Amino acid sequence: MKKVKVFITLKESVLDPQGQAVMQSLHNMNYKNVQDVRIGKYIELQMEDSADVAGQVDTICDKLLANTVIENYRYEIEEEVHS
Amino acid sequence: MKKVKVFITLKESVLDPQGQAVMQSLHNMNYKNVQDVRIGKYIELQMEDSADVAGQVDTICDKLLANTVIENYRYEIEEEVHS
Amino acid sequence: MPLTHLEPSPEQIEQDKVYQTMGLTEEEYQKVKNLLRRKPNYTETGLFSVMWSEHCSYKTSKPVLKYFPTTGEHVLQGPGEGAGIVDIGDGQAVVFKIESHNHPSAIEPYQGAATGVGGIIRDVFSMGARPVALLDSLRFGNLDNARVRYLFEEVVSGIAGYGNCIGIPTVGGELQFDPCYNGNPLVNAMCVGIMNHADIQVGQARGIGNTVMYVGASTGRDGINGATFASEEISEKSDEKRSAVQVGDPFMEKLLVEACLELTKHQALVGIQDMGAAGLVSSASEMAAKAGVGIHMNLDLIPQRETEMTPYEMMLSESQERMLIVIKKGSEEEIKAIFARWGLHAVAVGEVIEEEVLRLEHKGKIVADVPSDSLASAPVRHMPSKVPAAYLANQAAPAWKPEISNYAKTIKKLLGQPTLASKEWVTRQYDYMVQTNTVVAPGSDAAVVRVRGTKKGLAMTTDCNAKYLALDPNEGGKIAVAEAARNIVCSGGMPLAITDCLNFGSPENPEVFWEIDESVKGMAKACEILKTPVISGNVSLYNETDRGAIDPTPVVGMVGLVEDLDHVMTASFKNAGDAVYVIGE
Amino acid sequence: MKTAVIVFPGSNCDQDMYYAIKDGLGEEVDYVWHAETSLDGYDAIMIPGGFSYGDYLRSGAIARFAGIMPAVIKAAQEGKPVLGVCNGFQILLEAGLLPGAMLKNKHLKFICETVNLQVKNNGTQFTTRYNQNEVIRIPIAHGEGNYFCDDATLKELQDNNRIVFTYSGENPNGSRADIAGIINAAGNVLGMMPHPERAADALLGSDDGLRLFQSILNHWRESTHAAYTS
Ligand SMILES: Nc1ncnc2c1ncn2[C@@H]1O[C@H](COP(=O)(O)OP(=O)(O)O)[C@@H](O)[C@H]1O
Repeated sequence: MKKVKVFITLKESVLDPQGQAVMQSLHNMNYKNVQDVRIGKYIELQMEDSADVAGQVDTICDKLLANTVIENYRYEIEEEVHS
Repeated sequence: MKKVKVFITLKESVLDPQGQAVMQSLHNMNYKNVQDVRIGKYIELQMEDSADVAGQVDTICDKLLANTVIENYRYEIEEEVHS
Repeated sequence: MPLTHLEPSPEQIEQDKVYQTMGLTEEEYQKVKNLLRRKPNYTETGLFSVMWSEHCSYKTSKPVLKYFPTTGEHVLQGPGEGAGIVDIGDGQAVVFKIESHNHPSAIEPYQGAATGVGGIIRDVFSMGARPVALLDSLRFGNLDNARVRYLFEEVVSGIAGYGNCIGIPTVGGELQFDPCYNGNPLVNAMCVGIMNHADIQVGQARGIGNTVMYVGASTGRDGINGATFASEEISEKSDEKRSAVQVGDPFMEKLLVEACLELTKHQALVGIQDMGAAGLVSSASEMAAKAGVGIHMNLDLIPQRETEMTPYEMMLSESQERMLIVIKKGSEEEIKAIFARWGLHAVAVGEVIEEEVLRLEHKGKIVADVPSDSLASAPVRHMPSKVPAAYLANQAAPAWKPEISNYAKTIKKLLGQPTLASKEWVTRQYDYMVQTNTVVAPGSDAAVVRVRGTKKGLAMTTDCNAKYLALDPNEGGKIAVAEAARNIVCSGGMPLAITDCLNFGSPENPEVFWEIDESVKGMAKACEILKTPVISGNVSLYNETDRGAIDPTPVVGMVGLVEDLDHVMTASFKNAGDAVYVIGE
Repeated sequence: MKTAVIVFPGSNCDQDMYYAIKDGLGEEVDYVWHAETSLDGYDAIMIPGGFSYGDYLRSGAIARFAGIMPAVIKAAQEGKPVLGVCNGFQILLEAGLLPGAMLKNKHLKFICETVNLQVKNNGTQFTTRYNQNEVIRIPIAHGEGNYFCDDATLKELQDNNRIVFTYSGENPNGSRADIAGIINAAGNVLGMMPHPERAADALLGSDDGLRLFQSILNHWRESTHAAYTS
């Protein structure tokens, strides 16, 4: 079993209204040292092992999880440790 | 300058309809080996150095970024490398 | 440092015909040279290429738009401003316009549709009106195509996302599916506002010495075709990392609406205009040209979201939620205070000057200096027109008569068509009740919105059956207007005026141009007979897919006045046992 | 009765609430800007719907830090009626005046429609004009109305009769135990997703919501009258 962690972020130069609103709010709360906030998505997938997990994850991100017109993604694949 | 990466995930006891919907689509796309999908937030903060960045991030997460009734958070603090 | 030194010189622009890749034809470039009596530099070439594009200049559709009747006893403002205005009595007026966002929606459907809604709202409140309703007229390809389903879902979410957040009810619209729109959806949004006559604003930069201010969101590289000439050179940061798609911020726009409506009551306001397509260039040059004055603007003062932006990028950026205003000199601080209350910046960026030029200063240098009216007066193009062979063949064919053996079966089949089926899946995603004035909600012929504090209401609808226009654009054009009028009347309203969105294929195809010409003639005829002048509108050409041009789709948005809300009627059958009549032919 | 309608940047049902009280109820009402710090002099506090601060992080998350919120909390502690509708409910949850949290609707879409609500507790100061278990028609319009709380909280709400409204018939958003509105332990802070202010004028389809405002007014009259006579 693999645990895949996917990080989806807005491309540079794409406006991030969410991040702006949060930064404004942090400034109002007096965290003036916060210089920038960008908000993205964090997705965890549990996948059964298969021949080409990385290839699958690429396709899944391209086709479904990320909107590659405005977003970038990266991911990490970990061996799932059973507890 | 510090780069803080915050990961916000729904608690295990909370149903994640978005994750369920994504999993359903993946199954329809024939990725039957995907066993679970959880969708959270990934937030990047740029913060000027200060005495207690970790303490600040804790408070910011507790108060604003996460709703601890339904969400957990964790974060990583990195030294920002200037390009 | 901005990378202007990477831009080609005026000589290079001429030699290498750089203007062509920027969208100017040979003749247009010569005309620019004659106007300036010199070769334009890179920034200036950019200004002309965007202002003289079809999108901004209507250079091919202008001759056709002349057919439309645009005046009438109730018309207070016809085409030419952000939106048209019609009197509704008691010192009040209704303001409305429709606009397309087809091409952005084909690329990024959620943001494309959302920013389309945002843009049309700005057109309405820039006139001084409070937006009270939205309508959306949508067309997609066949739903059995996965990409089409994605476009459809995302466009609807985008409209809902923007309209719901800003708190303007989406009360009506249209939804049709046809293979001719595969890959080229039509997303037309209409906004209706209400105002007092006393508050009417225009987009004019009057008064030499007055201050030009920039209000709203800061400027980024949004909408600058992925990469401009200059930025292409620099982007060693992999190109993929960048995107120039415009993202809407409805929260920002909500603040902008409230602040601007407060502003319109302020005596210091002289003119106001939204930065729509071609943002700063179009707003600045149009405001100057309309008032017969010039504007001197210092680009270093423009609020910027990104670093190292060139004058070209700043002037052409399509960042959303921005307005340009002209105010009486000396009242800058009062105006700033209004915007500050809403958490927005208002920045003095220029001055109205006597000399009729748009003069741009950047880092201590003049980077553009062009006659203000030259940008707004693109050379009109008269396109050749040809009767399509398919039309002639159709006309020659014998009339087709449907043969129906089993009515129940046929009816069920018809109702199973997505174009005819219930639109509730869509309309329930729209907040159609916010503002608590929606008397007739989506699902009837026309929506009816109360004019608060009076017995009156406004009935509104959008209509166009492109199939009729594909068969006969002239008749189909008349039908579109007539259908809109019937919908208004059936709801208890008296048709007042229309706005229109002319969605067609490439006008460079003579057969398509013929369709445009005939459709508008038909619409104009119907408007004359029904006494519903055209008070605003928009043109979207080059809607083409691999199968060719879309069916001619000139969408009609009509507003009518309901004198007494007691006389509102809805489409549904009311009681079992009631008699059913058919009226008309 | 003098009512305050709190206006946050991004509130968009503030006017609807204002008119429901002014025209529907015929009582005095003011808008109070989020940056104000006092609600002294007001008898009832309304937190309207909309998208405060764009609802960009989580609904209500940013509004909770607005300058007016300490005054809202103070008013709640003083026992004044506080009503949060839709985004107002979300803000009350984020501020901890009511327990639980809001998730995205189970179908992930925004829903706007008029639904059937059952009045589960007509003993509160907000609901005396309804009959116990009466089904009323009130519009909903939200994308995050899927109420969540843990088992202990649910039991606490149930045991103390703090669930005031439930969806009757199909649950539109997946909320726990069909919850549409809950009240605090003291009985003066009500949060609900449906919009009573949108059902305060028969012209627009239903005036079932008006009785909620009438209940508040009634209770206020009785308690001030009691104060004078005792
Ligand atoms: N099809 C049309 N019918 C009538 N008027 C039109 C049409 N297309 C454009 N117009 C008018 O021409 C003017 C310029 O249009 P446009 O560039 O879309 O305005 P904006 O600058 O507000 O985006 C507007 O006043 C608009 O109402």
